[in-house]
Amino acid sequence: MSNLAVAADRKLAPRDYKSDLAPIWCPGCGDFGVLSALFKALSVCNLDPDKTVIVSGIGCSSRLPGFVATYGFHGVHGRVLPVATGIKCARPDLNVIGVGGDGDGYSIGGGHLSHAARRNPDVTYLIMNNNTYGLTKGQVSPTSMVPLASVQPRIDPKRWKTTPYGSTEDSINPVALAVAMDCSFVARGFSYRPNQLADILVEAIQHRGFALVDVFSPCPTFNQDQTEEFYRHRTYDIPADHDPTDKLAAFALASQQDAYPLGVLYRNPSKPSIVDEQEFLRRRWQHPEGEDDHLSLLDELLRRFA
Amino acid sequence: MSNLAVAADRKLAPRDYKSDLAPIWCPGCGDFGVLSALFKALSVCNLDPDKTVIVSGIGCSSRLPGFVATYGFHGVHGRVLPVATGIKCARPDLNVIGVGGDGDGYSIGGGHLSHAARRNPDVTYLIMNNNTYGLTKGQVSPTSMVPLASVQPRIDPKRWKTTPYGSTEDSINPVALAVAMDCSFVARGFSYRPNQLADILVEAIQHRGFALVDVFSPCPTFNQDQTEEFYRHRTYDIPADHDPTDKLAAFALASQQDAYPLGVLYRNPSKPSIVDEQEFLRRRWQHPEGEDDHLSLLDELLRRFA
Amino acid sequence: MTQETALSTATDVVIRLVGESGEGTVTLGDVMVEMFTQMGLDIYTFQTFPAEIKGGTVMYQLRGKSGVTLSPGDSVDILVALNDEGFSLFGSGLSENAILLYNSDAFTPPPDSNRTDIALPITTLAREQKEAIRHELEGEILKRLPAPVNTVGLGALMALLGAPLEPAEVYLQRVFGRKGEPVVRMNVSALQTGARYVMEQLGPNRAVLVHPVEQRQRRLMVTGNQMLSMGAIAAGLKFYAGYPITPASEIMEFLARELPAFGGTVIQAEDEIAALGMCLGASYAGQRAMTATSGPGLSLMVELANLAGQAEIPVVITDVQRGGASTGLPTKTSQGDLNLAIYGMHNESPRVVLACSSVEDTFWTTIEAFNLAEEFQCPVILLSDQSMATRRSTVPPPDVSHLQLVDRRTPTDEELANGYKRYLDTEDGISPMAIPGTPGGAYTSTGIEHDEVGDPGYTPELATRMKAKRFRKMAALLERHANRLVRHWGTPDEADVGIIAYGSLEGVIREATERAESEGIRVAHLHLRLLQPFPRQQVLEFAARCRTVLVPELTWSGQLANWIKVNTNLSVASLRKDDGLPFLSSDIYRRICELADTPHEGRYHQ
Amino acid sequence: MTQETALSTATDVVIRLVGESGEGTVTLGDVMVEMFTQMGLDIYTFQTFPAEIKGGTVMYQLRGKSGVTLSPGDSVDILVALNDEGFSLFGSGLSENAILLYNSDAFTPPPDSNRTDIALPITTLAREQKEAIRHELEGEILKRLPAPVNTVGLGALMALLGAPLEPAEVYLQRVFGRKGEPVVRMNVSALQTGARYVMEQLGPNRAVLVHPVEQRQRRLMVTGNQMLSMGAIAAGLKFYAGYPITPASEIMEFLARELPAFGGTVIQAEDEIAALGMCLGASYAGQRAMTATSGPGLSLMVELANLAGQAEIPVVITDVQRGGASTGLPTKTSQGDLNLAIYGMHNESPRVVLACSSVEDTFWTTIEAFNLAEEFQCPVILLSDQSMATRRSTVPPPDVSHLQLVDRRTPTDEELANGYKRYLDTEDGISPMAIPGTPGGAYTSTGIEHDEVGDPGYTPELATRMKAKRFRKMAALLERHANRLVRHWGTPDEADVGIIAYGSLEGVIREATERAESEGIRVAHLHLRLLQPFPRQQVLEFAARCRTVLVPELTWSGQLANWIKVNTNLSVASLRKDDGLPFLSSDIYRRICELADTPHEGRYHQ
Ligand SMILES: Cc1ncc(C[n+]2csc(CCOP(=O)(O)OP(=O)(O)O)c2C)c(N)n1
Ligand SMILES: Cc1ncc(C[n+]2csc(CCOP(=O)(O)OP(=O)(O)O)c2C)c(N)n1
Ligand code: SF4
Ligand code: SF4
Ligand SMILES: [Mg+2]
Ligand SMILES: [Mg+2]
Repeated sequence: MSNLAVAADRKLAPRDYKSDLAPIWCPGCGDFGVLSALFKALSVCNLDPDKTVIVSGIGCSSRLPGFVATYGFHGVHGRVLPVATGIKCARPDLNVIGVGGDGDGYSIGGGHLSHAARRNPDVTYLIMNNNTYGLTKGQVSPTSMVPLASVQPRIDPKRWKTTPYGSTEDSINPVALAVAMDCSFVARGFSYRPNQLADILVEAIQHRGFALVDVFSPCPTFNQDQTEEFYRHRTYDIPADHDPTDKLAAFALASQQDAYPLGVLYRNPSKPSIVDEQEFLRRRWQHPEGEDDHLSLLDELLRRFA
Repeated sequence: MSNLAVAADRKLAPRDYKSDLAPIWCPGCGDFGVLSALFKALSVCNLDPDKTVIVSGIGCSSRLPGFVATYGFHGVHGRVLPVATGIKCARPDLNVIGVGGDGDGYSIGGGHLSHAARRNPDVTYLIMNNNTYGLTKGQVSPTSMVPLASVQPRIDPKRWKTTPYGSTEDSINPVALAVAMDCSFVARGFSYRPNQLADILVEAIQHRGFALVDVFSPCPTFNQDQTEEFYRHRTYDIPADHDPTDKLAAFALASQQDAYPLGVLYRNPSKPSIVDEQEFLRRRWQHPEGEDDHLSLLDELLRRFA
Repeated sequence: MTQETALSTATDVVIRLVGESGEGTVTLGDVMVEMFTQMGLDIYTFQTFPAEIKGGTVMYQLRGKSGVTLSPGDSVDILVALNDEGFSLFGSGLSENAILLYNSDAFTPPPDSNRTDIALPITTLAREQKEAIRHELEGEILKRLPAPVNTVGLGALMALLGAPLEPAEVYLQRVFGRKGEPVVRMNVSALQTGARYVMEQLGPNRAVLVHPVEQRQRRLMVTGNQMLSMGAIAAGLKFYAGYPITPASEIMEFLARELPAFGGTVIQAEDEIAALGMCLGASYAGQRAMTATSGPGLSLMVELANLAGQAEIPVVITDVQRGGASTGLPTKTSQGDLNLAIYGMHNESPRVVLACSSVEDTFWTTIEAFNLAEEFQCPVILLSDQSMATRRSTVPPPDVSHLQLVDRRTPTDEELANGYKRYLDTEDGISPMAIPGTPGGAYTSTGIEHDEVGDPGYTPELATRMKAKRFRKMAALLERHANRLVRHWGTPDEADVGIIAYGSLEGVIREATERAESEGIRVAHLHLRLLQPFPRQQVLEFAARCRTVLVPELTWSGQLANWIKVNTNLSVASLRKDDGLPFLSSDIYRRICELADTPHEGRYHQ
Repeated sequence: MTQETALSTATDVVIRLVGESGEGTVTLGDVMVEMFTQMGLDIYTFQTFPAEIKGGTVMYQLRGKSGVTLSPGDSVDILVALNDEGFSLFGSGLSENAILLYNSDAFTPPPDSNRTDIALPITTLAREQKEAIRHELEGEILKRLPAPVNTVGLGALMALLGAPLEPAEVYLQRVFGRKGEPVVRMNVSALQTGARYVMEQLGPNRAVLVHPVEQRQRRLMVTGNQMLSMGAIAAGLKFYAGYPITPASEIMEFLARELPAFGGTVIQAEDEIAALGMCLGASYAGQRAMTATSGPGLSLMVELANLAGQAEIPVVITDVQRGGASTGLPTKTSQGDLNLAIYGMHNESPRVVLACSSVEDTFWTTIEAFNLAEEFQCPVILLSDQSMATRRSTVPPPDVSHLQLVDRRTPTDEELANGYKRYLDTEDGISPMAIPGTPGGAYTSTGIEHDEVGDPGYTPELATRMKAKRFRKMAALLERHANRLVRHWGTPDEADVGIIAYGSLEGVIREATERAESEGIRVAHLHLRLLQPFPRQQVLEFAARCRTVLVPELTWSGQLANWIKVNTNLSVASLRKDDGLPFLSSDIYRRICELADTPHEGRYHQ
């Protein structure tokens, strides 16, 4: 993010960002790893908790803001990005981080993603992707991979409740999509690689523009398919020679489906941000006296209709 | 589309698809060209008007269904794809075509696009892209290109009404996005190339799966920037050697912004369709007696809870 | 339990289990339900869950009764507390000389003279049982084998109830059979240990609280969500699209498993807007379609539900109401969506609102919903609520032999021949709807104001005429069906207190009514299955024979009372709360008594 | 015009222009508005557009009056018909001896003895004027130069009105000056030609219909949408996000131009859900935020508006009501969104509903909306409608010198020091809201039920307590502000007929009231600016002095009448229609007379 609001006078440790509320996640939930990585990233950036807002939707993952000692906005399902954009455009001086689940961000909230990418506000958007709907107890999400059980139907009520015979829908690739949307920062992490994840989050937070970080964060309670093991065997670090500013290369890399690259996939440092441009318009038109002279400005405006 | 419903006994001419209702579009509206290209394509495919449904949203372009002598569904703003998907999944025997504007399809309705691509129903989706909101009299749409007027502000009330100083948002590239969504057929047309457009529409209609056809269809009344001239000078035909099944190549081609390629950009013939897979599930589980024995099936079901 | 039931052979016992969510409380409850059912008792359960996935306290109350059971019971006879928090949250509301069975490994409750407390070191006992067979199993299996905590609890409960252990043993055989003889043995011995442990503390003179009943007719053990799903299937549902949400998800999950066999399609949409959009497409195309959601989802469906009313497309929208505004109390119950169901649209298009009133009724009211949607070509909002939807209860199997299904009016050959008019202005307002594929039936369905053909039109005359046509359908509905869509309980004659209500309150109100009547108060009860269009005639006739009218509801502002006012001008006594929990029948009973005692300004004859 | 106005020097003339949309009808109307304003007359206009962009008929009615003008006028004195369709659609409703000026190049109207018809071959005359100067201009310019059709019409109208041509000539100089002398000359001569052509047909004894008025005070010529936008700016609006929709788009377009100068931000969102989401974010962050939409957009905002109520976030949601359910009658007017504004939420959270009642009032009511949102930390739905929003009318400039702005309650240092509670349970229910950036104020805003700190909680006690806290704010609002938010017209004493209404009907009702009172009927008029929470006390006191209460409204089912019933039990006479057009004051007047004549069951003293 541009000119971050940092704690001027003191150096904050990860634990300083912990709130009094204890996480309500199941034992073994991937979100614990994400939370501690976030604590670490916040402390590395030394963000001022009083000038930082964490916005979320609804879901297990979306309960995160309550566990962090910053300002928080726990809204409704799927509207993280409009709310975060509103906060950042209204108050460019605040650090704004959006968090939520794959259902919240890619299903009901999926329509807002390309527009956030267009606007490119200085907002970091962290998706805890467990390839399922956790809070509603295990249905498919757009990132679930549940092939049609053409032969032996699986009727295990605890598994993939709304698609007991497998899903009739393909899954989406959020990072490839984000690159195509020209989202100015696209990265992927894994909750069981907390240090790497913390580094990615630091980069995302420091990035000037909209940053999407999709994190594999397994749900042991409802997803027995995409487990910690699953991702341990199917993830690898992005090779050092990858040039994140090369869009086509980034798209090719992000499109990998057999194994998933971890790290920063794409970067567009030159993309303008709505926050700066709105700031520009306000300065461009603001009268020298500025707001203090609200009434005379108002009178001028009214006069134009006389 | 798979096994199209064609007029068995007779050969229909373009004019046979014309309804009694005269288009209400402004003189010179690009949508006239789209409509006649559609008439031509329907007649080439000889689709049975009684087995064809055209679904639209709200907008100037969305008034199209009324002008065609098929079944029509003129719904609400932005929901073309859910409605079309519902029709096609419920009645695979019908030909389903969705139509609408860039605002309808990429702004308020943009969230449904990636999910339609995932599901891949046999639906052709034709977007009349005039880079503006016509019916509401000329605001920016996600495909508008209205750079920030950093120097000389343009306050011409008739132009870009909600962005008089230019837009603080980048525009999206719908075809590049569609490729990234693995939409199984992606093409681009131009309403002033009616023959090419008709050919594209024929291919799209015959394609087995979800087909997105984005058509430049200028709005002379409210968009003085992306005019017929503008596109005449900035479009070219896709070179014959382009392989539409090569996703990366398709993405590179679709990403071109200096000049816009016309024709079929991408194709994924092997992508399964929700329509077939739901059909499979019904067959897989349907009892030999089939529906006729509704009551005994029902009784069996109830008995399971005794 | 009242004294005499304890002595007689009638059974009416209320058990409440509380414990950490995930601790097996629910499993134990389900087993008890099974035991009671085997004894031929009627079951009525009520559960509350925390809004989190794990942690938090679960409460599972079940009532076993010989004969019709209308509520989960006002006071608890046996409280089984597996942890301290559960005890402090749900420890109140016990009947006199109730029994508390508590996990003495976890905590010790403060003494209370009105209670018989029985300590059960349930974890210790269970671990001992497992120890006893550890040498017979090899490592892996042993590691994954849980100590038989629930089985110890089951034994203890059966003993407390004075019930025979045999059925439980049979049950254990069945469940653990495939895990091998030692595991079965462990559980049977755990069962007996639990039972013995309790009997020792109870001493000789133990009351027998349950008496098996001979059941002639097989009964179903189902939840409201299951009955709603099966009702929809019975009604010919062919297309379901939905988006998961508590407490409605179970409906989609049920249909995803069962609908394909009936030739139907189930799609999980990307959101509720898409879900309803898909349903409208499917219904336009001729199939019976439904979506189910809860408050937040219904809020998102407002725009498309209005299109269905304006373009006259049949569809059933189920709202399993939950507690609180916005995200609110997602796992609790409420009737707070009535306003949204009735008024949730910009400007006005016709719409039907129905409500299920019990697990049993849910089956039939769901069928009504589909029939009304088809007959009147409009959206039907079908209301259920969390308490009824997630509750398991025993119901007689619905007799589907004389199931009646109504089809939407389609155009005749004449109507198709001479310039088909989709929105023909008929006497009852119902127009012929051509299904795509019908030759000559091509038309464009639209939400813009339109003429009879369906072409857009905006003159004041046309707008008024077509709106009148659409709303005439609601008048026709009242004429044809209103009588069937209200239910009468209590006295058919003059009453001191008349109760008007809807939804899941039917059972508790009936119970309260019976109790009040048994004490000489004349109580009449009108239960509304149809809420919009409002059965004005039926309500006025009912009110005319009541000295006072009481309207109990689970809403904050008295939504039903206000809706009655709007339609009838009756001034009613409103009894309401909206705290996430259902009414106890004693809440209703108390209010009946108060009203019966207070003087009145006379009857409502106007 | 009534005889005496024609003779006296008072002016009250109603002109209606009809023609093909895009034909310049609107331009001509705007010019006439300018002419009338220059003459110091008060203007009241009313327009209807087709729902299509081009084609269809436009109707532009303008009334010029010396002194306050409350309605577009019941009967038309001068009808200018540029095409046949326009004449047949809008040819009725003329006053006796009205004048019809018709385009004789386009059609010939059927003769009518009650009308003076004047033919004007407007296109021919205009073409001749252009011919006259063709040799003076070279090709390109000439080709692009339109024939001065509107100017010919202008001349004809001025002549019909018996008005001097000079102001019109000055106007033409100004507008066409930069196009060069020949073009100016062409227009001036076109003006004179039109005038001459009419005078010849009228003959010598022409009535003078307009008399210039000396205006001391400068007046504004504005639409309701413009006044709403300026009211918002005056109220300190800093953030606007919206999505285009007829008839609300003008507000966003206005603010996009003007707000940056006031340090504000305007964003066009991808849909209405995002628009409101952005506003909630901005308001949470401490800025005054507003969005504006119409029915379909309000339907999509239902879920997030409820979050604002539950999480207690101030926001102003403007609904410029349009006609019809679903897409309905997008360019017509209605009051049909009242139900949705009041009841549009699942379960219940507090919310305020205000309504603008005239172009002039819109400015101040908008300021009230922002102040109430801030003071009570909740959403305020601000109702306007198409007729008022798109109408141009002359209003005295608002005196903003004593503009009062209210700020939301923020935490004190003490409150921040000792464990800050965002949702502190206070007496008036208003809790301290910390703005991000406030040290020690960190909290999480949430729509889940929560305790005072904001942590999720689900116990029945907590749910009841926090809901009560939120709703106490509405009681406080009534106590502090209700008196100011209703307006009294007509007699302050006992009345034969009392009228309760809201919104844009204020003017026509006042006109009807004055007329009835001038005829000896005692009429009182209570106009509601505040609709929710309902000003019960004020309404009951008003009703108590009225023999009958009449509730006129532009809704199908009588939404306001029903809302009054719910809150007061008053039974009222409902006068309603919802056909896309506003009431004429004569509609109201007629009903007043009927009610004044009918016997009554006495006054409402209860
Ligand atoms: C409008 C609306 N629809 C549905 C729901 C129910 N719901 C709550 S969370 C959730 C999805 C949870 O999945 P995800 O976003 O991936 O978060 P997770 O629990 O997996 O972390 C759903 C469907 C809701 N709260 N609101
Ligand atoms: C929910 C909702 N929001 C806004 C509108 C207003 N509206 C009608 S059409 C339209 C956009 C038109 O643009 P587009 O979809 O590109 O179609 P075009 O008119 O350009 O062909 C809008 C915003 C509406 N009808 N419904
Ligand atoms: S359900 Fe899954 S996602 Fe939710 S808390 Fe438990 S493990 Fe985590
Ligand atoms: S406004 Fe533009 S898009 Fe609409 S009909 Fe006219 S030209 Fe076509
Ligand atoms: Mg998830
Ligand atoms: Mg467009």
